[in-house]
Amino acid sequence: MIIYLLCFILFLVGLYGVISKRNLIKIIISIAIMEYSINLFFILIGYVEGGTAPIITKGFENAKFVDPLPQAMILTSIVIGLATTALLLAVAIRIYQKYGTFDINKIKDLKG
Amino acid sequence: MKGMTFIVKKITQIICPIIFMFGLYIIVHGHLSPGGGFAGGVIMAGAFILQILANGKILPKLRKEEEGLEFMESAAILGFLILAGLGLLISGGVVFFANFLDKGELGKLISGGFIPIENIVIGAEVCAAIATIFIAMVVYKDEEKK
Amino acid sequence: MNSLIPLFIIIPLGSAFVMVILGRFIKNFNKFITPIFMLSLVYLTFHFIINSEGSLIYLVGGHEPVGDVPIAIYLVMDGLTKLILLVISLVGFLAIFYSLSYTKQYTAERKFYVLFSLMIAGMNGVVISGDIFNIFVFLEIAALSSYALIAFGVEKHQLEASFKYQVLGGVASLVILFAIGFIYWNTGTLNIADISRQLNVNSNSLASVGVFLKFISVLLIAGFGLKAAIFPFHSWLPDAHSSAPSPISAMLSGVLIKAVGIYVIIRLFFNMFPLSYELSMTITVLGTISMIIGGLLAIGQWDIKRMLAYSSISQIGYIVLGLGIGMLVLATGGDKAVAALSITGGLFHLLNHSIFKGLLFLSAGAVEYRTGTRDMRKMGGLSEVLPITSRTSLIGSLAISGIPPFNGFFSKLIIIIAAIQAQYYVLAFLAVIVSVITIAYFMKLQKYTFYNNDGSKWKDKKIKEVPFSMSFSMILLSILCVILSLLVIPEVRSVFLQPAVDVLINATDYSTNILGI
Amino acid sequence: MKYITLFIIIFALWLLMTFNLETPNLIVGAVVALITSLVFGKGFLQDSKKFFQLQRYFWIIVYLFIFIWECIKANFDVAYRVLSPSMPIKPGIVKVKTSLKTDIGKTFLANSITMTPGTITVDIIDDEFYIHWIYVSSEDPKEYTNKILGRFEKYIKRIFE
Repeated sequence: MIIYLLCFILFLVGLYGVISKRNLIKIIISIAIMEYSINLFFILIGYVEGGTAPIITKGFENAKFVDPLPQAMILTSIVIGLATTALLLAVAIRIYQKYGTFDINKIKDLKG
Repeated sequence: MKGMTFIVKKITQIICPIIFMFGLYIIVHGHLSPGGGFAGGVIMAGAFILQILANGKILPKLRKEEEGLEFMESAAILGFLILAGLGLLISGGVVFFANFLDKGELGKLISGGFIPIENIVIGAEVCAAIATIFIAMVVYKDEEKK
Repeated sequence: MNSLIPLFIIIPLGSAFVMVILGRFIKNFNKFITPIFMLSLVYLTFHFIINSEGSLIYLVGGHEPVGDVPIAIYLVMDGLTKLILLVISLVGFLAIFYSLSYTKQYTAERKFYVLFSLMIAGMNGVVISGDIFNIFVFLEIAALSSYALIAFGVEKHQLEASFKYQVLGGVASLVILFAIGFIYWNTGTLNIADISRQLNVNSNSLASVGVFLKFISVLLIAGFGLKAAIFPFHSWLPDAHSSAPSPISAMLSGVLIKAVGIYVIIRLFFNMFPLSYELSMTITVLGTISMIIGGLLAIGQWDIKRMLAYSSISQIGYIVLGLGIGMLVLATGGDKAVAALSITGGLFHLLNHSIFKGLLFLSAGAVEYRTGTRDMRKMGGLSEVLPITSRTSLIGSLAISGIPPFNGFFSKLIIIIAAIQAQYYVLAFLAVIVSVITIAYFMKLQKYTFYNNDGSKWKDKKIKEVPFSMSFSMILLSILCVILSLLVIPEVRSVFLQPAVDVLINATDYSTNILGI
Repeated sequence: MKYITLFIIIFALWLLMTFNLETPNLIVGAVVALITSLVFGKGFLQDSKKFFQLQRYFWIIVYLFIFIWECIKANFDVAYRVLSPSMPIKPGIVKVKTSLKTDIGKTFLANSITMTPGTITVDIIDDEFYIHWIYVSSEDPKEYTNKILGRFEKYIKRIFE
């Protein structure tokens, strides 16, 4: 149980970073931390005590496997995370070109 | 972008084909062992990225390469869609993503129906996508200097 | 018939990547192909609405269920799905037709159409999928392409708005993924119908499920509420929707927040979770607050698109209010006819809002296209030089403020009547008040933009009416504003709205229909 | 020529990795090697015909033994310097001139120097190595050049030139 809690705490660490950090790159890193905590959570869900990797090989047709579905989901989620992070970084670079800073206190033309 | 010293270049020349080959190995054995299209594609893209980082490239050539990779990426996705769509026609029942090829024998390299083919297509797509992302960032940085 | 369902995803997705390849060699290929495939989607949707009944199911990969455990990915086409698909394809077609002229100002014109097709594919996927994880995947496809589209002009404000939206949207997606993890942990399945069955069967036997259920519901409301811009999560919407290119604003405000926000909320909370009083109350209250806050904030705006964006928050509040009252009535075991009326109102308003908000954003885009400004204080007298835009914008404003011959009047009326019948007099009163506020700020918009002076300032600058493709879309949407009020006639309603309402009223039938148990 | 060399190397590595001589595996391996050599052949080592001169492999084996022996010696030397209480170190950067001509030879020489404990190649400018040394034992260029490079240089020359 404690490991699930640690996982949740990691999620909250990321959320804290998103809320409190003032640097665009740090915000992106915080989002990545949140993502990893959720990936970890999914892998924990699928874990079976003493299970092996869910690949059927010769001679191990009936071995005890961990649940493969969360792993498949996490693979998808990693791909999505890659795309999100890449787009975020691209926009951050463009913002840096326009505003000349990564500080969100100075990037606030839109208000209200 | 500028390249690095000739030590890095020489080592890159030797190591890049091996990394690339390892990526292909992961993709081809995707249905037999951990890994598959995504993991192998990332490794293959790593070989390209290493080469660009070590040797450096001028901006116009990078742009050209980016376009080519974009093309390859879209073609790979289309290939994937066509493979999935072939299931509609070949399987008899109108089923998207039907595994219409012979499943083969467990544990052999040629087995699993069309899953290895899809793995290869996904590998090409992921490799192209990640290399595109990298090159796009480099292009941004080079544009900024001007 | 069933085999046509995946076409809703294949067509936009396939044409997006064909466009990347062929658009490079053939000039204007993208401009040519996008309206055509959108038109084919409109045709397909009407085909399904008219010719099919009940819920159609499609198993991807053809994997039949083992015992009573579904293992394939399910694509589900029922009344609610058809309604949202209609909204997506109709507004999408008109928006893309509009952008044929509008996108001439961008250098990377080709990529606009590619991203647009990807967004359509994502939204269609969200609506069609009967599998909660696939909903997440398609939601991310739609969201990613919308982030890129908002930043399409790569100007200061667009980038800033896009970044803001990306951070908030990213957090929302992760919260949703977290909730999906909890659901899978507890039920061991991802199929919405199967989850619903498991929750209904096991709700009493497992003590922990009740607590988990509340936790999951809160996570899901937070996640999808952020995508739908319901009150405490609305802060990204005015920036994002006002900075985007105008056809994209129309798509975002008119369709995206409904397809990936409202639709998923109602699908999950009606058909997946057992209805509960607390949750319905939460949703209703959030809807009411966003209705009021959005209206009040809209009055003070001077930026024309920003005002429309705040108005979107307010109108989304109306939709959620209608659906929430229906949920409350169903949860407390009240009269089903009242619930049906209320839900009809909510869904009707959803349909209407996508039409007139699309129209208003397109008109605002036309004004911006010709004058180059979004500030209402610098406008005035534009009705002289932009007659068509002025008329269509007036029709849109009248419709959204609820003036009788137009569609907005009827949907608001139905919601208010339903609130009175369900004896939520306060909510009915608030809805009326906000309606008055709506009239106020749209009068302000009309006055400062199109009237107020003789427009000689604009005549000197030789401003002409907008090109054909733009005015065509606006005219068609304003005609739709009138036509849709025909939906109050029971015969018409039974074709378009009633199937959707039935899906929500008989909430537990969803899982039995799909699993066939 | 470069392409064929690369093809053979990759194919051999593939066979070592899969360790399987069935026909499908051979075909897939050949295709993989073909793709790899087509993509990376252009940038591969220039003078790749040296791969087919068998006497070089003999010198590689000899060099390996020499290198391991030097490594062990240097290990003990550094361990002594670390463990002894008085810390007899005298760090400094020395400039060493090499007679190797090819880039690949210089690369391997630099790597060999870096891998032996106590010395690190900091930079190479043309044919001069800048080496950080834990105990600069003499100030005379001839002497320290011999001490650092002399052990490896002649073998590397035989292998790569």
